[in-house]
Amino acid sequence: MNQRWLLVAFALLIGAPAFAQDKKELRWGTDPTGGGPYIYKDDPNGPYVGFEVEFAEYLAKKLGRTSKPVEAEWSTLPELLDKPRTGEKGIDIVLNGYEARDDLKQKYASTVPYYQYRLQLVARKDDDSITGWADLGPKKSRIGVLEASVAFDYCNKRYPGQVVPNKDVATMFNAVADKTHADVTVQDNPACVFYVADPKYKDKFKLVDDGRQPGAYLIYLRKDDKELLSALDTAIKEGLKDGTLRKIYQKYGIWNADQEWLCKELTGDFPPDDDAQVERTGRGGARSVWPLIPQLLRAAGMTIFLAIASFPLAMLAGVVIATGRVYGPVWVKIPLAVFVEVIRGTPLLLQLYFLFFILPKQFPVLAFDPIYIGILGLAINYAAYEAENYRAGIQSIPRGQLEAALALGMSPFTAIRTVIVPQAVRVVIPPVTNDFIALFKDTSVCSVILITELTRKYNELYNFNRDLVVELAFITAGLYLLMSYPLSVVARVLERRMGASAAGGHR
Amino acid sequence: MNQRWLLVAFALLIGAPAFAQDKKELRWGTDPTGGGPYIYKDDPNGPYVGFEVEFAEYLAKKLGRTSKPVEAEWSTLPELLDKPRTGEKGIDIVLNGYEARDDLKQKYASTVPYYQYRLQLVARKDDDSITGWADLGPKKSRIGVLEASVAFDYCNKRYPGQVVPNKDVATMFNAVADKTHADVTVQDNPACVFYVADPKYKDKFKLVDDGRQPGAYLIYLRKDDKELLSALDTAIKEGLKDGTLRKIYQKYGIWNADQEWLCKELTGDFPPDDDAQVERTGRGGARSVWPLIPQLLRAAGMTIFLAIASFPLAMLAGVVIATGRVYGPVWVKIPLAVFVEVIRGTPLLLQLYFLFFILPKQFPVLAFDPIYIGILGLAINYAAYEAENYRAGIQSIPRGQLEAALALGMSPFTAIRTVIVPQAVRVVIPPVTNDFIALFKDTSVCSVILITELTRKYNELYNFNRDLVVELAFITAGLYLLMSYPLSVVARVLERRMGASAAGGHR
Amino acid sequence: MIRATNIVKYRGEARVLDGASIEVRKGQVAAMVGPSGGGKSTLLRCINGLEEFHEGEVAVGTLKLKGSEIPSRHTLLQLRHTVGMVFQQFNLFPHMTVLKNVMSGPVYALGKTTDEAETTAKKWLGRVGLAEKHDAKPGQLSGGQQQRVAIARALAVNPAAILFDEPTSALDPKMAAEVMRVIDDLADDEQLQVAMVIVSHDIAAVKRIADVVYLLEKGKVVYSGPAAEAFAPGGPASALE
Amino acid sequence: MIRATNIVKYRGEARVLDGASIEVRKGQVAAMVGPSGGGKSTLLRCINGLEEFHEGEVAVGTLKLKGSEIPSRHTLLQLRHTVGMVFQQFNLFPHMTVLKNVMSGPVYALGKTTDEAETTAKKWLGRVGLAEKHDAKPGQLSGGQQQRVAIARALAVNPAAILFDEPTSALDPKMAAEVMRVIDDLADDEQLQVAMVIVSHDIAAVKRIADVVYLLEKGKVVYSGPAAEAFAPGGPASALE
Ligand SMILES: Nc1ncnc2c1ncn2[C@@H]1O[C@H](COP(=O)(O)OP(=O)(O)OP(=O)(O)O)[C@@H](O)[C@H]1O
Ligand SMILES: Nc1ncnc2c1ncn2[C@@H]1O[C@H](COP(=O)(O)OP(=O)(O)OP(=O)(O)O)[C@@H](O)[C@H]1O
Ligand SMILES: [Mg+2]
Ligand SMILES: [Mg+2]
Repeated sequence: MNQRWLLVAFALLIGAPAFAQDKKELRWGTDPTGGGPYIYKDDPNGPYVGFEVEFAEYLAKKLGRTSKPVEAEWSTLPELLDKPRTGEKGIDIVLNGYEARDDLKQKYASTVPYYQYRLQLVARKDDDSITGWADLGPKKSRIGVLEASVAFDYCNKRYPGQVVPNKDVATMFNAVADKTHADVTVQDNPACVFYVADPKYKDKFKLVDDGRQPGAYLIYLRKDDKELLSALDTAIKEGLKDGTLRKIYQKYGIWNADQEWLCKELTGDFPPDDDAQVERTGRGGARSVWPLIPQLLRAAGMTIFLAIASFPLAMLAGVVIATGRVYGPVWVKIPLAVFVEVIRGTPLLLQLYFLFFILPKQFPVLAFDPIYIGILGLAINYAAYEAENYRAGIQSIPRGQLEAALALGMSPFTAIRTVIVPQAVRVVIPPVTNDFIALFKDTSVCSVILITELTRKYNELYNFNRDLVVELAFITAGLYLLMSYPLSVVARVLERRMGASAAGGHR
Repeated sequence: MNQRWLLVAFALLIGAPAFAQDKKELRWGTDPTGGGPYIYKDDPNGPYVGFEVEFAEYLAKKLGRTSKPVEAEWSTLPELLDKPRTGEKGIDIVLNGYEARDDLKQKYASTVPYYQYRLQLVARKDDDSITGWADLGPKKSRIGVLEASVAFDYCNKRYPGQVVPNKDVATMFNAVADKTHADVTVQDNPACVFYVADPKYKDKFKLVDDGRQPGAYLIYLRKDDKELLSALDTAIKEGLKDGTLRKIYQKYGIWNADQEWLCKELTGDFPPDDDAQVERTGRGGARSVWPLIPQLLRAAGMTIFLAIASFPLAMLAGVVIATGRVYGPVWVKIPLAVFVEVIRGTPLLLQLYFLFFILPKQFPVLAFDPIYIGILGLAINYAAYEAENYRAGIQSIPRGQLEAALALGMSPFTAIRTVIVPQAVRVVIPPVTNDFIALFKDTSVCSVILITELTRKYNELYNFNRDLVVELAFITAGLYLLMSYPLSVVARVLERRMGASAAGGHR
Repeated sequence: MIRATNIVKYRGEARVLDGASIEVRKGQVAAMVGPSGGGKSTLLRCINGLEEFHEGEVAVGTLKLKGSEIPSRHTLLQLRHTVGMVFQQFNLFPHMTVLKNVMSGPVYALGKTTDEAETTAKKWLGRVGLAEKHDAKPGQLSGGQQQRVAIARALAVNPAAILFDEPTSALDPKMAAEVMRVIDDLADDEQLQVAMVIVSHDIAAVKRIADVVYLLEKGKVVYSGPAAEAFAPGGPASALE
Repeated sequence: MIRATNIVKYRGEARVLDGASIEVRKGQVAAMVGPSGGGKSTLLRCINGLEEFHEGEVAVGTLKLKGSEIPSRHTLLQLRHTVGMVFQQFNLFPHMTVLKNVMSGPVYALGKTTDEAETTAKKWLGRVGLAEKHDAKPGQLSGGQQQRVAIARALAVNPAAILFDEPTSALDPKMAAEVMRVIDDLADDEQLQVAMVIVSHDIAAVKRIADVVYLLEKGKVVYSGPAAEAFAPGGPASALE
């Protein structure tokens, strides 16, 4: 087979975006996976929104630049400042809910605070046992917090043994909502406001008690960017003073008294009153699963490819093994029986692992690409199962059939090929179809050898779209169904054409 | 069924250890999953060994106490100092390769350094392209480092884009050895010495170039433990001066010139020469998979339970569905066909997810324990497959059989039950056996609903015993084989007794 | 007892039964003869409802099957309790022993106890000369032995009427005569007065026991009348001999 | 041509063949008669190697099968190229049309082209009166039609000897006579001189065409001799009539 051809085909399936960079950009480092209301998407294919997005746009305008978010892993954002500003991941500032930290302040310059946050306690609305921070300890509530966050430190010190750390804000809120592994969660207040207002959680949560442990979100930048620093400081102060930031924060429901004190501290005065009604925003119902579907479809393509490439091999090998087991001499029967028992008796997962990771160490010549190992491994595994199906089929054919063929002078091989196997195939269409359909789902085991197919993609998307998990699950299930249903239809047609319905039509 | 009875049975399978605590202990916080040579086990059921273990024992002796390691997640160790010394996880000191850090020093007291480490570059022995740090950048080598480590910071700054972070030291060395996702790794020199000397990696690695970025390992303790601090400082200095630490460090191959300078710095003088031969230790061949087997066996018990509990249900439902599909009126046939197509067409994973996570939200009365959901979900899923198998069997029975039964005056139901189904069962023994055997492996999907069976246990052990992966894989595969082989034997006996071998014995 | 009137049946395009009629009264033996492929088996199958037909009517006692009408399950069950059948291909149950085969009707259709059924089954197996084959499976029997099991199985449910499709084809003349005698006895029994339709190519036997002969050719009854007349030299069925 | 000598065969405990011997020469027609279960089918199956036997010898031309010896594949293949067989249960291939059934021997056993095979097959189907059933599947045929297909299939490979196991049991007397005539022609054909063994209960036909009659009872040949003598009044086989 032409390996190159295959690779080209798959490269086309996956594609690769190209990058470009503008000179007059305010490049701000951010990690959108952190989620709302900082930076997120209402429409997965649309632009980012969030209060930090609008704040960055405001800053860029003040600076006479355009706003350009640069995405990176949250914990690595400050280190991007150590790298030159040019280049794909080059940034001017770090702007993503970073609090004042001594270690960072030593290495980087930082602006005045642009937001004053507090740790907020959130509980289920119907949970009457939690009415304040004071209830957490005596009730031994399980407290969901972000790993390595200020909230983690705070709660771990105060409520040792009660902290349930997690990597993901959405998961924590889900856990509280579903009463699974946390009773309450403690988060920075903007996140709390955002999730509590989410229509998905309508009437699910309540904000409990006052916020604790006030802290400031700052912008970090290079120590030698003195000019930029003072421009940013000025912009923040002006924005607070003239109500621009108030409008932005109000839009996301996070303006509060802390911000007024922040303004007073920075500018010597409280901001002017503003009674204008501001349209609040949230993630709303616009967040939808549809835009994720192309990714699922691409992954489904790999699933189909793996199944379609491997199952015919398995069927072929299965027929050969089955006839060998039924008609062969002992020295053929025994190894084939061992093959079938060992292969169907051990997990596909370990077989693939063996073929991909272990075997090539001994025999480097067997170090094929994952896709070939995947097809081969699936084919070998299913061959053992198909062999048993065909054996059942062969043994259901009355003895007289083979006798008649032999009596006509056919060689045993010809007799089996022309008389027995065609009848056996007819009988075993349903179990073979079963296995073909099961194979579509078993291709997911190939993720252990680095192949991304539908189930792995689902898991990936599920991780980043926890609130869409039901939709994702149904769509994924639907895609599998779409793959297998045509098989069922073809199988029924074959069955009917081959007249297998010996039992049909009685009354 | 008696739920309580089941739960008791499983509690017995799992068991729970009890804790006790001594007054005269030196309780030192450590995370053994970090591995050798700091703290590890040669024998999984034996005591911990490692240079920090022996160092702690030395300290305890000096203090007139006994050494007591207290295990916790590495990153949370300092926080244990914020909690009282008493209690299950109470500690006196943190001793586990913690370097000097400003944030920690602010909160905690710290001893003088007990070990001076450097970042060490390790490459494959046969990789002639890497002869020093200078080769990394131009060669664009992929550099494996521990996440959030000093090495990560160092390499990320110097070789941006080349860093491959990982959670696990062993994995990084494996990756380099197998040329998979890293070409070199940078680690603290003790870990490098340990892995390079590991017999498993004989002649695999080389230490490249000098160490970089020297740093100190310190002990952290409570700020008010002044007495303990000075006792520890004294013990470290004395240990360095009198050669005790030299012996310990030499035993693990990590004594070097840095330690001599450390001694001079702390005590004003280099340590005395010591020419005595010291037996070096390593993890050696003693590390074995056998002690892990009881855990695998317990998990295999769950696998067997799930399979044995669910498959008979699936078979029963399968027969009912199959006869309904073949002989039923249209209003029975169609819903059964839809059931079969939907259930076998969608992944078991999502079905279990649906039954366990989604359905109970709408119908809280359906919020069963995972074990029941697991059995039910498996039974439903396999019922669809078995229905198709039986349909194949039923349709392979000649039309005349049903006619004869009907002509005798049997009702259709009786005719199917006494004449058709018994013959159909005989035909489909091999595919049904196939499915039963496949089910043993499919029970692993139940890990999504929090059930620990064999595959999940394998994954767990594999994570913590990366160097035993081949043995673990073979043993796990063997256990599955041990479960399924008896089934095959029983199936063959049944086949023979029912005389299914219509095609056997020709010549 | 049994009356089939103007039965028409198509198989695809072919008009396999073309208005065939036949009637048997209690205690009567009707023989159906005719060339291979003439529709004899098909007509028997129509009579006990194993085959649908397009026109005409089958009446068994008060039960009726009508052309192109789907009969109720109840009617079919009643019909088959009344009318027994011996198939041309025997259709023995291969997973049961000979004894169980013969017992299956009494037990599963009539609801008799196993003991009763066993007694009946053994009686009939004895009468067809298979007393020593009780525990054999059908696959272990010779062709003629299988045929006799099929006959015993049909008789064991005591039907009021029986349809025999070539019941002695695999039997040697002596055994065939014996089986025919058993059949004849059932018809002549004052109490039972079983009605019989026998498809057979054994003209000698037909002559001996048939009260009336139907000659079926290409789906049509081309002659019906007493056996003596049918096989008389130059008679309508004499060509068959 | 065919000689079976002192064949002994057990089925479990039962001595199904008890030293049976039989011989047929080229162009000869041997008839095997006897009561149901006597071992006739079993003996035929032993002769063409479908069944192992425990003692005795089967010789077909120069080919030999010995009791309790496993013959080579080659011997069996040769044997079956020489000896054709018509089974009591027909054993037609249900997944092939009638025409394909008859063609299967010529194509798969003799390696003939499809065209040649089709010509042969059509010829034989014509001779047994099934010209218009070429495209039917065996399941769509009447019993007698199936039997005739089985006969045509066996004849289509032109074997030097043929074993018929009740070849006319499902046929009406007229059709049976016609088929018997076809068989007789093959034996009498000067060129072909086919050797035949026919198991049959049709005593009239046997009398007509058999050169020699074997009477098989309980696995033993209790009489062999000319047909005229066998069925003479008071003769050894007269009781069968
Ligand atoms: N399932 C079927 N599909 C199509 N045609 C069929 C089917 N069964 C029978 N036939 C045709 O119907 C006709 C009558 O068949 P039937 O079996 O009734 O004949 P018969 O009189 O019993 O003949 P025989 O004496 O050979 O058994 C035949 O021509 C046969 O080919
Ligand atoms: N597979 C088998 N297992 C055990 N016994 C068998 C088997 N096949 C046949 N027999 C027995 O062997 C004996 C001879 O059977 P065979 O079929 O040769 O008889 P036959 O002479 O052909 O009778 P028929 O005229 O009834 O066909 C019978 O008693 C039969 O029960
Ligand atoms: Mg018929
Ligand atoms: Mg026979």
